Amino acid sequence: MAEPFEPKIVAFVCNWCTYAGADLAGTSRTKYETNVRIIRFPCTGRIDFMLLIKAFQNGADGIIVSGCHPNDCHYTSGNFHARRRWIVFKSMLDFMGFPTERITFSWVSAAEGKKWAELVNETTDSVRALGPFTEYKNLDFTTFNQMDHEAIAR
Amino acid sequence: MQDKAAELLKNGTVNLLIGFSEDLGKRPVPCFIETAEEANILVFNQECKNNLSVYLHKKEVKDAVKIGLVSNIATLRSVMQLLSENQLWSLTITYLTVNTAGELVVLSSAEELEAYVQANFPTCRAEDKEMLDKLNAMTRAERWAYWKDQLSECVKCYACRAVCPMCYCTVCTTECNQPQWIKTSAETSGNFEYHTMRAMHLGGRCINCGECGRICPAGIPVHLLTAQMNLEIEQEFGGKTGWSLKSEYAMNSFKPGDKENFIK
Amino acid sequence: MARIGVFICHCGENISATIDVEKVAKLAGKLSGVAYSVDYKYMCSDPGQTLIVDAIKEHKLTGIVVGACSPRMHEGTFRKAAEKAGINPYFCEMANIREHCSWVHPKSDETTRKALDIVRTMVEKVKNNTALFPIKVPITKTALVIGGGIAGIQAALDIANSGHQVIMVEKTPSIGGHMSQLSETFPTLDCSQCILTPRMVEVAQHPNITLHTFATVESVTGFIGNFEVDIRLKAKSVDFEKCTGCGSCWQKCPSKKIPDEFNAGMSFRTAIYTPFPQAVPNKPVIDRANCTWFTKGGKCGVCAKICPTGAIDYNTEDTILSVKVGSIVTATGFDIKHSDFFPEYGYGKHPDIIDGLQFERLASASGPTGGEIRRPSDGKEPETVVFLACAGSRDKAKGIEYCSKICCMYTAKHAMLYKHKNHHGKAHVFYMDIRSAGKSYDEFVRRAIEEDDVNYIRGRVSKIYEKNGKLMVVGVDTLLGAKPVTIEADMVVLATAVVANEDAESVAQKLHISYDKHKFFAEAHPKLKPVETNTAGITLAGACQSAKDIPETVAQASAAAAKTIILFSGSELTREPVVATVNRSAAPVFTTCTGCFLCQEVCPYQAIEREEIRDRAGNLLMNAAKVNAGLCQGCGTCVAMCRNKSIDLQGFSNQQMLSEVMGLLNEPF
Amino acid sequence: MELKLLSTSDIAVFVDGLLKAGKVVVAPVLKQSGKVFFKPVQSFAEVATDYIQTAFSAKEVVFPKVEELFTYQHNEDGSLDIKDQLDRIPETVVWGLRPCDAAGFDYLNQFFLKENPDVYFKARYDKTTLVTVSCSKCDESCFCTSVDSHPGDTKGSDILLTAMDGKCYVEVITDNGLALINSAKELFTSTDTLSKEAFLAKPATHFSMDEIKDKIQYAYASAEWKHASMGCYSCGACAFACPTCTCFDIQDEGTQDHGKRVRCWDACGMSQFTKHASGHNPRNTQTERRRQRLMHKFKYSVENLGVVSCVGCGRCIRVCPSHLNIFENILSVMN
Repeated sequence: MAEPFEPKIVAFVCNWCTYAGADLAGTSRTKYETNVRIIRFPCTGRIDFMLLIKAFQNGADGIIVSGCHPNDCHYTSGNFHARRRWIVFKSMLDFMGFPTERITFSWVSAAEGKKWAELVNETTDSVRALGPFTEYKNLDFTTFNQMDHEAIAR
Repeated sequence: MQDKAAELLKNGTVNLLIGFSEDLGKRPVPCFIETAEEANILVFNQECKNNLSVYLHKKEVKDAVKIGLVSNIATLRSVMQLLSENQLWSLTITYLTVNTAGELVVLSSAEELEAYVQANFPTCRAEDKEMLDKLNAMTRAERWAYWKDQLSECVKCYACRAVCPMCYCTVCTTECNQPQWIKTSAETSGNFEYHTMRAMHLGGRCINCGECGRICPAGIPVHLLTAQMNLEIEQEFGGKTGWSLKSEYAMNSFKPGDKENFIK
Repeated sequence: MARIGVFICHCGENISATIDVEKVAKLAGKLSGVAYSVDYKYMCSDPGQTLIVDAIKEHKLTGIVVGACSPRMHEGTFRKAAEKAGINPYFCEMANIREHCSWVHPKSDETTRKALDIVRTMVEKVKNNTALFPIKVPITKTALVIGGGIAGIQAALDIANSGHQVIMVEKTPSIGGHMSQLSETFPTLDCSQCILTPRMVEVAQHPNITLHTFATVESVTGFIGNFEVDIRLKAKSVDFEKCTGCGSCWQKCPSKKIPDEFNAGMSFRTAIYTPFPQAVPNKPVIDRANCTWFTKGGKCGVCAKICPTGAIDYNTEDTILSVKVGSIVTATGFDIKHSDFFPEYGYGKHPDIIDGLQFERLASASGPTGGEIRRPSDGKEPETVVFLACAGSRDKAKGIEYCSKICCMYTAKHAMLYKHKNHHGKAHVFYMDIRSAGKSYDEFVRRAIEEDDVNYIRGRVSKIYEKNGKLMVVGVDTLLGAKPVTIEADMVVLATAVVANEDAESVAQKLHISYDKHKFFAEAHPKLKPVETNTAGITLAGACQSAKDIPETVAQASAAAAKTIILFSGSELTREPVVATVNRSAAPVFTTCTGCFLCQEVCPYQAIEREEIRDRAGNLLMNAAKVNAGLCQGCGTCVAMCRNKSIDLQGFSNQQMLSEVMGLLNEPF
Repeated sequence: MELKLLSTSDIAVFVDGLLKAGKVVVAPVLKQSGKVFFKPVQSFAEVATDYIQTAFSAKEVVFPKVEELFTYQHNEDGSLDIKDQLDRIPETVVWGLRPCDAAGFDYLNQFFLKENPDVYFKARYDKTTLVTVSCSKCDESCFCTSVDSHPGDTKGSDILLTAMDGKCYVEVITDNGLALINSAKELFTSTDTLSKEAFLAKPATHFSMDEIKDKIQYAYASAEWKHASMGCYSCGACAFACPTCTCFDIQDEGTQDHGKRVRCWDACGMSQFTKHASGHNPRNTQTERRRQRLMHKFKYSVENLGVVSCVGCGRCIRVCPSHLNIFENILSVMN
C-alpha cells in the first residue's frame, strides 16, 4: 500500500499575533501536525496575494493565512485591509474555478496557542482529505512544450 | 465633429487631436491629428470601439500637452478613473463625444466631464452579464476547465495590458525580475498567475470597457475576470469605478464590518 | 557570492530531544550558499555567541542563520553578535526550530525534516538580505501642548522643567480648564482653585513656556521631531503689551447680559471680559459675537474710551503663527452632555434641574452664589436635593454606552458638599452601581452615606415633573423589590455624561490621529501604549482620550511629558530600519512609482508623502510617493497594495519573502 | 515533384492512418472562443475546415511559444545534472496549414539553420512534415500576392492539397512528402493535370516586391514612420501571431538548485525588448520599434538571408488592437 498522503501546508502569519500564538503553542508544548511551515510577516497587510499563488505553484497543497483579530492589529488597520483583499481574492479564485478550500483564513491572537494548534490540525486533516493539489501542477506541461505535452498526454 | 476638431486645432485649444479615421478596408483606425486641414479624415460611429484614453499615457501625446480626445462613454469613464488616480496632471484635455441623441458634445473641464459621465453612466454590457451568469452557473470544476482551456491559448503578448488605460505602470510587475513574480514563459500556470494578478490589480479600478477581451488575439474573454471582480466589489463594498473625480478605491479602504464569515 | 553560516542550537535538550540537530547542521551545510554549518549546546550562551563571532571572522561569512528559538526571544542577541563580528546585524536571521518545531512535534524524522525546511527557508531569506542602518531623524526640541487644562498644564510644566521649550495653545482666553470651575475635589475636599491657580501662574511665568491663549491649532504637517504647526491667534482686540488688567473696561461695558461660560450659564458677563478673577493671563479679550461695536457696526466704543493705556484696538485681526515643534501633547479635554438624553428629566426646561458642572459653580466660593447652595429659580436654599448618577452614561439605547467614570465620585462629593452647607437638607442619590475604585475613593462614598446621611437609592428615575412648586422625582428602588419611589425635591442635579469636545473630530483630523466612535482620541495600544497615538510624536493627556478624574489626568500628562522628554533626550531620533521605501533610480527613470497615490490611504501613519520630481529648470516631471522613514512603522500594507512593486519593505522585502516561499517548497535534494 | 489524386472521402482515412501509425498530427481546431488554433488532434473529425486563417501560425510546432531547453539539478554530492529531451520529440505532421504559413517555415528554416544551426529548431524541423491546403477564400487582410507568393504556392510545403471539383489534388513537393504518401499508397492515384488557378482565392495586390526592394532603401528616414506607429499600443500580438517572427527570450525558471531553462517568444515591438540594464533603451519610442519590425521584414532579412520575411498572411492586421495595417504602412513610408 502506498504511504498516506502528507500535504505541504504553508502558513503566512503576522509577527504580532499568530506568530506569537504559535510561539505560545510551543512554550505550552501543545502538540500538532508537522505539515505546516510558517512564514513570518510583519502584518497580514503585508501579505501579497501573489505569494499565495507562488506557494501553490511551487507545490503547496494548502495554505493558512492568519493574523490578529479585528481591532487587535499592531498597526491598527493592516488586518482590515488584508481581510478586504482576501474577500476579493477568494471570490476571484472561485470565479476561476480554483479550489479555495485549500486556503484557510483565520485570526489567531498571541494568546491563542491552542487555537493555533487546532487550526493546523484541522487544516491538515481537511487538505489531507482533499488530496495532493495536482490540478495546479498539471497546468504546467511536464515535457518540453505544450503541443508535445498535449500530444503525449493522449 | 470634423468642424469642431478643425476649430479647436486652429484656435490653439488643442495641439493634438486623437480620433478615428478609416483604413482601406473601412475599419476605424486611431488617428493623430495636428493640423486643422487633416480634420476631414475623422470618423465616429458604432464601430469606433477603441478606448483612446490609453494613448494619453504615450510620451508623444504627453509632449503635446493640449489634447483633444474623441471619446465614447467608456473612454470618458476611464479618464474619470485616471483623474481620480492622479494621472493626466500634465495634460489639458478637451473631450469630443456624441450623446445618445446623436449630437456632438464638447467637454472642456473635469467638472463638465464628471457631470456628463454621471448622467450617461453605462451599465454592465448585456453580453458580458450573460457570459458571467453562464460561468457562475457552472460548477467550479467546469469553470476551472473553462479557464484552463482558455488560458492555455494565451501567448503573453500583453495586448490586454497594452490596450488597458488603467495599466499605466511604466514597469509592470510582470516585468519585475528581482524577484521574478510572473513567469516570462506562457505556460498555463504562468498565464493563470498573470491573469489573476491582472484581475486583482484592476478589480475596483477597471471601468469595464471590455477592450482587453475584444482585442485578445487568442480570443480569451479576459475582460470577464475584471467585470466579475467589479460586480463583486460593487456588491460587497459599494462604489463605482470612473464615477467620481475623488478616489473611491475599494481596495485601499475598509469598513470594520466587512464580512468575515470565511475566516476561522 | 553569499557565504552563509548556519548555527544550530541544541537549547540544552529542548531542541535536540526531538530533532536530530547534527543531521540538520550537516545537511544545511550542503545547501547552496552555505559556507559553514555547526551545532552547539547553547548558542545564546557566551561561548555560543563567541563561536558565532569567531566563525563569521574565520569563514568570512556574509550572513548567518541561527536555528534556535523564536526571533521574538533572541533575535536581538544574535544580531548583536553578528555586529560584533563586523557584519551588518541585519544579515542575521533566526530559524525558529524550537517553539515552532521541537516543542510541538514528537521525536521523528519528520520533525528533523521540518527543522531543516525552516533553516533552509531562512537561508534563502538571508541570501537576499541587505545591510540596513538605523534611521536617524533630527529633532526640534520644542513641544507643543494643545489645551491649557490641568492635563496641559502638568505636561507643559514637566517638559519645561526638564529644560525644553514648550508652546502652549489654549482656545479660551484663560488657561485652567474645567478644573478651575470645580468647587472642591474628591476624595480630599480640598479647594480646586487653591491647588490649581499656583500651577497656572507657574505656566505663565515659566521661562521655557510660551503661552498663547485665545488661540487654536490651524494645521499640522510634518512628522515626529519635525512638525510644522500653524497656530491661529484669534483677534483679542486688546493689546496685551499695553493692558494692565485694571478691569475698567469690563466694569463699564454696556453688553452685560451674556451667559457666563465659566459659571455654566448661571450668571452673566460682559462682552469684554476675563473668564474669571484668577484667569491667566488676567487680561481681557473682546467677545466680538456679542460686542455692540462689532454687531452694530462701530457703535459704542466705551472700552476704548475708558482704557487708561489705550490698549483696545478694534481693528486687530486673527493672525497665523507658524512654529516648528518636535512633539505634540494633545490635552484638549472634554465636555459634558448639555442637552440631556432624557427629555423626561426636564433638563433645560426647569431652572432647578441642573447639571453637575452647574452644581460645582453653586458650591464654589467664586461662583454666582458665593458658595451658598441656592436654587437658580428663586435663590432659595433647597430643602431636598436629588442627585441622579448616570444621567446618560451606560445607556446604549440612549447613545452613550460607556461609563463616564467621574460621576459616582463627584455625585458623592456634591451630596456631601450640600449636606455640609445645608445641615438640615435632605440629599438623595439615584444610582445604578457605585464605581468608586481608587485610592480612598470608596471610603469617601461610605462617608457620604454613613457620616453625612446621604440617602442612596439603587434604581433609575423614570421622570421628573413639577407639582405644587416641587420637582417630583419618580424612580424605583431596586433593592426594595423594585418599589416605586417618588421624592419631592427642590432641586435636581443630573450627572450628565462626559463626552468628547464638539470639535474633537476636526482636531483629530488636523493632527492626523485616529479617534473612536465616541470621538475620543485613540491611543496607539489600549494596554501598552496608552499615551501615544498612532502618529509618532503625538501623545495624549487627560480626558480627550477618555473620561478621567484629576489624578489620572495628571498621571497621564506626566507620562506624555516623559515620552516627550525621552524623545528630546538625544539629538537625533533612532529608529529600526524596518520601513518601507519607494524605489529611486537615475534619470530618466527616476522611479517606477506612477504616482497614483492609492497607497496613501492604506497607511495608518500618514507616512506616505508626495514628492515632485523636477528637472534642473524646475519643470515638474513626475509625481511619486515617498515614505517618511520617521513616520513609517513598517507594517508593509502599502507594499502589498502597490501594483507594480514600487514600494518595498526593508527587512521583509519582496525578494526576501518570495525567496522564503520558494526555498520552503523547493527541496534541493 | 509528383501529382496525385486522393478522393475527398479518403482524406479522413489518410489522416487517421497517420495517427494510428503513431504520428502526432497538428491541425486546425475550432475552439470555444470561435477562433481556430493549431492543436494536436486525435482524429480527423476534430479538424476544422471552414476558416480563412488560424489565429496563430503553425510556427509553434518547430518554435514553441515556450520550449524547455534543458533541466538542471544540483545533487547532494555537489554534482550537477543537465538533461535535454530532444530525443523524445515525436514525428509530427502539420495538417492543413495555408501556403503563406508554409512559406513562413521556409523562412524559419533559413533563419534558424543557415549559420550556427539551432539544435532545438533542427530537432523539431527534421521530424516535421507540412501538409498544406491551398486557399479558395481570402479576406481584405490577405496580401500574399504582394510578397511574391499566391494562394496555391508550394514554397515550404512538403505536400500541397487542393480540394476542388470533388477531388483532392495532391502535389508532392519533397521526399518527406513522398514518404508520407507512401505510407498509404493505396489511397492515392496518379494524375498529371492540375489547373487550380480558377479555384484559388484572389487577394488584392498592393505592391510588388521589386518595387519594395527598390524603394525600401530610402524608407528609414521617412517621416511617415511616426504616423504609422502612433496608434501602436506596443503589445506583441502581431509578432506572436506572425509565422516568421523569431524574437525569443531565454529564461531560467526554478531555484539555484534545480529548475529548467526555457526559450519563449518575445517581440521587438515591446517597449522593454531592447532596454539595457542601465535603463537606456536604444529603441526608445514606438516609432523606432515599429520601423524595426517592418524594416526587418522587408529590408534587413533580404540583406541577411536573401528572403523577405513577410508572407502576407495578414494575421498582424487581424489581431492588431488598433487595426494597424502592415501594407498600408509600407506603402506610406515608401511614398
